[in-house]
Amino acid sequence: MSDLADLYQQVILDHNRRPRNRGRLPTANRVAHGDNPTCGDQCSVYLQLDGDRISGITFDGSGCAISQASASLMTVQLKGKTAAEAENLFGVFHEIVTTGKEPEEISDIGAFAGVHAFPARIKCATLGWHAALNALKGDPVPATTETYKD
Amino acid sequence: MSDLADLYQQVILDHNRRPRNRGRLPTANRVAHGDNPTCGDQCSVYLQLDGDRISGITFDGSGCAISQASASLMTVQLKGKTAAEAENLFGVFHEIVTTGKEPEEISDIGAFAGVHAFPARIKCATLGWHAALNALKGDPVPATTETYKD
Amino acid sequence: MPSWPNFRADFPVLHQQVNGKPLVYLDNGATTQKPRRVIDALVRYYERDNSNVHRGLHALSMRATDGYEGARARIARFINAADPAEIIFTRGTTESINLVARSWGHAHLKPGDVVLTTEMEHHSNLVPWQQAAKASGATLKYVPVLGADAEGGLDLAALDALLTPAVKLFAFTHISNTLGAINPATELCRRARAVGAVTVIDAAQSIGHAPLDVQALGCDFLAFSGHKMCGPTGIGVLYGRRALLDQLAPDETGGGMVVSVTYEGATWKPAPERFEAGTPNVADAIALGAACDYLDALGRDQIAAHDAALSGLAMEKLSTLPGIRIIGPRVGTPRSGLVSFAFEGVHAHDIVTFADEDGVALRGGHHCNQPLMRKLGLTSTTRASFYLYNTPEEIDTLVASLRRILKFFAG
Amino acid sequence: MPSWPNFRADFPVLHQQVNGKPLVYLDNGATTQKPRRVIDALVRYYERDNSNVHRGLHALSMRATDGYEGARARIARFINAADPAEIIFTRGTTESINLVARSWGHAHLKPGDVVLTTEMEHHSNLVPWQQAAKASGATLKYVPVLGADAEGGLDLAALDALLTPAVKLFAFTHISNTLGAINPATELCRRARAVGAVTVIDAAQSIGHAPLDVQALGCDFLAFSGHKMCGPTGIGVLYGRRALLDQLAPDETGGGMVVSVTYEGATWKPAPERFEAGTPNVADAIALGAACDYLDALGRDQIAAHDAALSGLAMEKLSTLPGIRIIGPRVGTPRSGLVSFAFEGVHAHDIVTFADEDGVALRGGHHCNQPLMRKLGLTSTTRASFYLYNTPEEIDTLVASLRRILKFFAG
Ligand SMILES: Cc1ncc(COP(=O)(O)O)c(C=O)c1O
Ligand SMILES: Cc1ncc(COP(=O)(O)O)c(C=O)c1O
Repeated sequence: MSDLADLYQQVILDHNRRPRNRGRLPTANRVAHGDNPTCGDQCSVYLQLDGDRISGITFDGSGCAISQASASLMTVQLKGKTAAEAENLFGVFHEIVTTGKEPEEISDIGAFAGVHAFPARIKCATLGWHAALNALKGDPVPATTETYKD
Repeated sequence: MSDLADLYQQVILDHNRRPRNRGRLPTANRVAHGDNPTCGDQCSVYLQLDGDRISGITFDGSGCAISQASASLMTVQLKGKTAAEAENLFGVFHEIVTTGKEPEEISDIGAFAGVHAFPARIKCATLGWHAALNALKGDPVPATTETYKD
Repeated sequence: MPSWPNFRADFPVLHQQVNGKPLVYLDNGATTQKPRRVIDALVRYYERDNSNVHRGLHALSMRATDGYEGARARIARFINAADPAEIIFTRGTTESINLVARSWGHAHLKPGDVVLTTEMEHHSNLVPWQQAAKASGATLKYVPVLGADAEGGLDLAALDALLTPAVKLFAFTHISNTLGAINPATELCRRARAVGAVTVIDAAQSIGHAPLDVQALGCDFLAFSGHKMCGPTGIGVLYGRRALLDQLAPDETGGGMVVSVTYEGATWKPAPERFEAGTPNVADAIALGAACDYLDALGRDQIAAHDAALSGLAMEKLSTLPGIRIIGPRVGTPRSGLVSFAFEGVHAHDIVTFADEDGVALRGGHHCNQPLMRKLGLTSTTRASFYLYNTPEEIDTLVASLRRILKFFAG
Repeated sequence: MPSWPNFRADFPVLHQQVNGKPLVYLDNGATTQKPRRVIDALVRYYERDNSNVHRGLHALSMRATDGYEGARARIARFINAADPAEIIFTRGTTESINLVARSWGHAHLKPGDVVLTTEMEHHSNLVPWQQAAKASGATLKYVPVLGADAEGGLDLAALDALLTPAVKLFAFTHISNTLGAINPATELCRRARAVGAVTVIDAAQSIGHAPLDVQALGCDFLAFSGHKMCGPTGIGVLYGRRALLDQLAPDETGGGMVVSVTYEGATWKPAPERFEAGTPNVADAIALGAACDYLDALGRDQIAAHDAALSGLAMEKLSTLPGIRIIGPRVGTPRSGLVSFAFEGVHAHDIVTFADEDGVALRGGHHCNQPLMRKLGLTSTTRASFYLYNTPEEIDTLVASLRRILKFFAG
């Protein structure tokens, strides 16, 4: 049960129960959808990009506690960041979930270190992040339901 | 080696070395071709059918000693027989090669009794017979090379 | 529970601990475990008889051929096919269905035709028909599933309107891998035949779980996988009625299925060889024959009774869990040996991860059944699926584990 | 003969008597025997890890997935593929080639195009191209084989004229299963690429017999079978360059290869999943990985040297038999570990039956090479094919057996 307690840390359970920034973002000018075909997890990320900076970000979708909490926490972390900072942070996050090593200066996303002991769940933890990075890279698209596959 | 000596009886070796009725039959009004796709053995049987009676029969093709000897011996046995008699004789032959039981009143084709101990070779022994029966059943066709696939 | 001997000793894999707990394997809908007898058949083949088949005249090759063709005959008996030539060895259900969808579909489907299937199909009995319809210009239609929890099964009343003479083929699953619903296959075949439609049964979930007789079912094609009936991975079967197979063009081509090849073209052997290009999966076919022997020694009707008793017990005990939503047939209606369920607010993947910590192997997800999930307003369920070696005690372990999970997430 | 340890103890099947004589297995061109290590990998999987892959989150499923994907990575290393995603598991060479012929052929071939192959192809690398040409209206052309006994190999001079820009694909065998000829695969790929043609190598006879590096070869696709490299039956590989695979439509469809499925349509995962519909042959893929380990522990360059030494020795000793006609490369030119021969007046099947009586397993027939046989004026040959566990003494047994047979038929 110790591995499990590591995986489902309080921060994660909390974000899973009360997800932040959930729902469509009416002012979004970027959107991307992520699928985890193995699990059926889905995540859409809506970005309002002002120049190079993420001035608004929300997510929507369904999935396990890990994927939902991760997406929720990610929106909190990415708000106000530049595209480059976002990519950088994903690098740190990816390192955390694959190695279990928590860099000292990182706080909340360190809660995902327990994921590394469950390799099959790494995809869950990174689903929202991948969607966000795709949205950052993608062409500006109006955030309507027609722009992504259900 | 005793099984092998049974398989390759003198009669068989003799028919293999000096096949009887080999070649095209110019007067043939029926022809059929038999293939053993497993081995690549091939046998064409040419029949001159006068009414219900086989007044002429030859064979052509290539294959192992068993298939060639069997076809050769068959031509000797079937000449002058009616279609019904031919089918009947095939029944006896089939019984011999599958069970190894030699009916007393049968002479030469009894030499194929040894085949039953080599189930993979039964198809070799019956190849010519199948071609002959097909020729008997088939529509009258001129015996040109165009009527059967090489 | 009817009395039932414990066969766990026959299955080496069951005797292990997972995360420090005895393994409780309840993922039989995905794949079943293998008895010693099946593993031994593989070992024996490789240690004694291994050789290529068909084209060989030496001792090992003849033994391998006898073993392979013997397995074909054994499987014909297992499903009461009229002729071993009606048994085509494939990799599994998916390949079997693709074979029919391509070979039969290519030859027979044209614009205006309808291919009928159902809303409860596994992707493997759905996407190939979408592809066949797309390639031919035919239309794909679905027999609806009834009820908010799909508890009503197939809408047989709708079938009358759907089964028009335009329907050229009706493909349906015998047992739903997500719902546990058992479809009235004999009736469906009869009604399809009445409009001249060819029938394809996906027997992935029924094979090895109950007696199965293709002649009594009256189907034209039937597909199944060895790995879901105590057999090895990599082997499965397409049964096809001889009369239909003989008209069908080959799907794959190559060695072993040709009569004559020239640089210009080739001619084909009859079924089954026509549909088995290349060196077949000899060892696994033989081991599948051994699986038939094993299951018949136990008795497939008894296995069916045991499966049903376990799922009945599971239904009863799971129903006591707060907030559970069980999909498929209601308590008291026939159900195969599996139960799919969901909880509001606790995702299937979290359940599977927690249950695994208790040694309980479950499956969570869409079960290759995305459209049905969507129709039911779900993205995933957790599924417990039973087989001959499962016990009532294991259901208690499952329920206890679920209680613990619910408590954790209720926080 | 170079010195070479005796590995026979690793192969349980070799230690038996056939017709009262020690088995001399010289049918390795058809299939190879399996070392204990490969058989053990199967047993271990079924006794410990068996589960369905990909869609599972419980312990067994994760182990099975790790094993299966680990085998993919192992095989990528075995042939030096740039990326494990370039390894698609199939049933064998035949299915691999059919996959390319259908998926690639359907997308790219049109009337006026040329598919080039050679006169020495196995039916499995010939008939699929005939079918692809027929389906698309493309023309199939053949690189000729030189010499009355095909001793000259491929006519490389003719290649210049044949390799026009109309050639969209060039499929050829690495090693001929009938001639023992080793084709200059790197050169063939280079020349094909120069006219923009895609290359497909049939590596059925080269895999596991010598080092093989797809990047050095410069091929686009490469196909092989596990059973010809100490692996189990029922598993094989299609290697495809990532850039090409990603453009290719799936061949079979169903569970495991889709991203999203609705009642209207479906979208596909990238390679390799896109090409692996349904439950894969997990156990045999893992055992194929074990076969890679086994062969690399021995050293594939040493195996190649041993094979070549045996076939050199066989050529030398067989040449002393009266009336023998050996086809393929002459003494002194490179030849793989197999020798095909014929005698006037004694048919290959009779030879195989007699040799079997002496415990010697040979293959007789057209070796799935009917058009080449016909071109050489033969209907069949007898083939002795060697592998790492064969010994020079076994060649003596073979030659003695052949002498006896010739004497018997000379009467
Ligand atoms: C050169 C060659 N190509 C293709 C094949 C076909 O391989 P498989 O039967 O394993 O599909 C073989 C073996 O039979 C072969 O020797
Ligand atoms: C109902 C049903 N159909 C088809 C399949 C596909 O079987 P396989 O993956 O063995 O090809 C399965 C199992 O996954 C199934 O449950």
